[in-house]
Amino acid sequence: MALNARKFKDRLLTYVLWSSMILVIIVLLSILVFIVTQGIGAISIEFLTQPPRNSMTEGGILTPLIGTLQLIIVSMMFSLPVGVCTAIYLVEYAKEDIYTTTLRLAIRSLAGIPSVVYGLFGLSFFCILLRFKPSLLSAGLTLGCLALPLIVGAAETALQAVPQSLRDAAYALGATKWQTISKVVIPAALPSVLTGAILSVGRVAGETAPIMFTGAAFFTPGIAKSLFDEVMALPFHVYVLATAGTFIDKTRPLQYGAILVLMALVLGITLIGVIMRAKLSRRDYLM
Amino acid sequence: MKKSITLLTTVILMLSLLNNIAEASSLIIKGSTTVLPIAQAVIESYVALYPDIKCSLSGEGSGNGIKALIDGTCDIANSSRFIEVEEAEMAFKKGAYPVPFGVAIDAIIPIVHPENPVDNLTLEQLRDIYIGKITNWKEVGGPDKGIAVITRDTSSGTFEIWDEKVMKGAKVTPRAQIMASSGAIVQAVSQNRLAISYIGIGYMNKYVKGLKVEDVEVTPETVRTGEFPISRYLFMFTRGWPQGETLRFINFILSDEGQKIVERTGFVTIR
Amino acid sequence: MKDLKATDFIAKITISTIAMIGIFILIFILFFLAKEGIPILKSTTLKDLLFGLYWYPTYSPPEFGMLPLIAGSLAVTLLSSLIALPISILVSLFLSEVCPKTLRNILKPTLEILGFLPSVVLGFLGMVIIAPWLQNSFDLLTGLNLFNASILLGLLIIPITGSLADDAISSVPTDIRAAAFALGATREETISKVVLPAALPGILQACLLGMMRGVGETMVVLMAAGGAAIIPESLFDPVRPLTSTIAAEMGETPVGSPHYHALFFAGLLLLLMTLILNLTAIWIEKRWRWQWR
Amino acid sequence: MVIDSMNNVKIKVENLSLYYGDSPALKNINMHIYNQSVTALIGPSGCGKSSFLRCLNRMNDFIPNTRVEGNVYLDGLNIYSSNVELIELRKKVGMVFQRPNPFPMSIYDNVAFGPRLHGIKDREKLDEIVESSLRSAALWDEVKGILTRSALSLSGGQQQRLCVARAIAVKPEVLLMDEPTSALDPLATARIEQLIRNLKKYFTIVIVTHNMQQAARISDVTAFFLMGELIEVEPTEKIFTAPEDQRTADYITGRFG
Repeated sequence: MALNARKFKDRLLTYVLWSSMILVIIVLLSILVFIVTQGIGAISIEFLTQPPRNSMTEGGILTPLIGTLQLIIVSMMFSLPVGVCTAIYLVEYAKEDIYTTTLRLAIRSLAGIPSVVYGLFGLSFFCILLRFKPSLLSAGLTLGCLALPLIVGAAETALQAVPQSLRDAAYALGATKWQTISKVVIPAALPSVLTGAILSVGRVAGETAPIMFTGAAFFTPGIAKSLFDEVMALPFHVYVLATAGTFIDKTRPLQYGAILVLMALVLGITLIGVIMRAKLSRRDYLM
Repeated sequence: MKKSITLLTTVILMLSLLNNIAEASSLIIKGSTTVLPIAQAVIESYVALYPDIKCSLSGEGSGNGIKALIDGTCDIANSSRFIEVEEAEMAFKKGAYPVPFGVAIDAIIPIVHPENPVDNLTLEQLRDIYIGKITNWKEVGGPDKGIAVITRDTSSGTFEIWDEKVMKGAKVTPRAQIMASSGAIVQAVSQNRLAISYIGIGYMNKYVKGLKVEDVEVTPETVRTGEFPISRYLFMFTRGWPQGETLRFINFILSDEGQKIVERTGFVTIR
Repeated sequence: MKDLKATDFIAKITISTIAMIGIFILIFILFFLAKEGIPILKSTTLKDLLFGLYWYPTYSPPEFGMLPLIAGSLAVTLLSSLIALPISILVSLFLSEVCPKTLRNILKPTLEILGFLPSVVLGFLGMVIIAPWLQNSFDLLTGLNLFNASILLGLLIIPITGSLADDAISSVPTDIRAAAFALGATREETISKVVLPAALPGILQACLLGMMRGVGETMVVLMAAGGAAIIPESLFDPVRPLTSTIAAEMGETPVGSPHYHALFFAGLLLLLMTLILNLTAIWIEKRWRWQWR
Repeated sequence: MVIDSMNNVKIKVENLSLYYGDSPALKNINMHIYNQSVTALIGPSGCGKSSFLRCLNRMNDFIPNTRVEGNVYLDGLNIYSSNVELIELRKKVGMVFQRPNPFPMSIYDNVAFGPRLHGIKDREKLDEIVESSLRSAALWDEVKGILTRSALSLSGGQQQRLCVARAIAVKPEVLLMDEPTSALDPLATARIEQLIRNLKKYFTIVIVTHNMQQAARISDVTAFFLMGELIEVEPTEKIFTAPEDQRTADYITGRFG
């Protein structure tokens, strides 16, 4: 019978699946290896602790690096509390009514909005309407809006994973709803919430489009000292180096160095998040 | 986890404090992206001289810079063109008297890949290439290959001057690739044997070959004398006659030292 | 006692209020894009805007034909999906059906982490590596083109769709596979006749979300797509998708000018495109996802 | 029912051991399974009865790090020898699982799945197989009008009978059942038990059950497993009335397990 044909197809599929995975891994890893080998030469203490100099043909990446960290902090200051509160609302308070459905739909829709559209929104809302100008604050808040759905999603999953029996136990002891949430549910869910936050930091740190017109500066001589200063940001700096460099041979090493630092930052943050998540899922911290 | 966040915050706060010891007087410069490299280089030296000054520089186009100047949201507006009549009128209405300072001359040079045999093009040939009438290098004395036309985005100052001096209002073919910056153009042309594009003189380097236009080679002299046809002054506008910090900065950029920096960034000095 | 009740009430009100911010942001985004985008219709007609062939926003008189930009966005999305989605599905099948467990524990997180690769990095690689290679090996006018950007976008999509599709396939209960094997099905038959059909809604959803990422991606197309506002006729034509148009031009456009409004309108179009993909994905989830017990 | 005749042996298990990694799950099992009879495997959870069942159609092949020693003969042919075709083996030895696991497709397609795999494409023939299988599984009357409806819309008991129909549609000789009623209510359980009694006319049935009453009700032979060992295998009546091993007696009388 066609038994051999069936077995042949089976083997063929196995080969195809293996080779597709190998292909993907090879391509993605070779990108990593390429950038590491090209960029490692540029990395030095000076590179990390000096601002760019001489039309960005010399010096380091201190200003954009700090700028990115500042942006991360501003965005998290906004999105973490708002995101966690939204998740608490959805998990603990929400009734299945039209409002909740709308809220869920809104969060899902936010997750799909292109980052450049967030940039437009930030420009018209934060920069122009609220008169924040292109600044650390505008760019940070724009990134915060972008991170919000990610954090809500992570926090919601984390809160849902807290077993009902824990809440019941708290209620049985006479705790109010808020006491139950603040003293029992949130502490139990906190590690997972933070994991989700770290992953969204990874996303925020690598974004360029939302900050291009909301506060990322081509060049600032120093670090932003107030929320209303413009900042240099690492991803935008990479873009600037890639497209605005006058002297290719001088900027190229800095360029690879900046890319390497950006990648190490983003993928490092993500890696921490993923490892934390793996540890959490292995440990029965709730039981 | 908490600890590391706290640590991070502390580090950043401390770094901010270090920079914040003396409340600095500030200088806000906005405007043309063409002037950006000049302004940036000058600011670097300037800040080295007067460390207590707080400078911010951004590039959002000449028009936006002048608008910001009129609105009073910047001290100096970089512009790659002279102020327009409407803008000047609006400024007068708001009681602002924009004062122009020519700080450098920018020349736009047609560029090709270094291996391209073509050396010289007339303004008309350039125009025909850019409107899509000439599409093959052999029509202008090159090999029998297509021409990859690369242009700057239409809102850039570089494009403005190209439009004014070469295109004379005719539209660039939609098949032209639009690049968002001169650096991108240099990179694209340096990698593409069939490409033609144009850049400010400040972006010229050995990776691309500059063409003669109407048999005039681009040199600081031909630019200053106006023999080279595709050139323009770059301005810094101030709100009224400059005072204080702004005056000091303008004086610095116009000084010999400032003009040396202009030259170093690759633009043509005003004298 | 009264204090506790009051705290409880205040907490509830506070949290409910903050939770509304999410809705407000969405409404604000829609509102501001519409507010800044719609006024372009004062300068041109909707028909000229959507079907005009020429994008000359800064000429006088300006032309705001967005068809080449829309075509660019669609072309890049479709081509990258064509490249990436089959590979993503194969990868997800590998992870859930073939891959040994220990290897999977490494590969799945690796794939997820690579999904965070900043797109500006990929765009850079497109400029300095893929573009010269494409141009030399295919003797093209330019290596910055539709194909280049689509490959890079594909690299961005694969980790996203691959990982989501793997979630969908892994959620198909193992005992269904066991049943197929027990009936004498080969692995290939089990996958193609049982697992794939069962996971199809989830896989479709993963594909849509991957495409959504493709439509909205900015930096890659800004740096590698070439940026010519034409309707592409070949794989190697340069294109100028909506996203890169906004990113390239917004920085130098005077606030309040028709050009500014046109760019917001482009943002509105993008928003609608991604919203449609997203809502379709949500609808698929509601309507078609099997409820495994 | 002649169960002591040697030439009526369908499956002969010889010195079978099963290891998960290094730890043995089954230790040196020897056992005969007779044609057209119901053999029940009982024992406390984790005793190895399900692992043993899965050895009979080599389902354990899919679990990584498992190793099988010893032989299992089906009609005198060792199913663990290298020239045995897994696909053919599975065709001969069907299986019904603990929880109803219909494929997410129509009722008809579920039953026709196996025959189609094995090359039957003719629509009439498929119709015939589907009908006869569903009749044998005592489900036909309930579903004959709704064959195109999703199998997931059936009740749990119906789903499990559908799984039986799906298994017998490939016309196996042996039917393995892994606690087939554990997820069902008493009424549905009774129907499945009735079904098993009917089916044994055509198939050799091996059933794992945690329910001793069930074993007593439906099986001809009962095997008692404990900690990976086969303690005792006897005709059902004997094992429930006069077990030879004290541990069997203890388990049956409910002292542990």
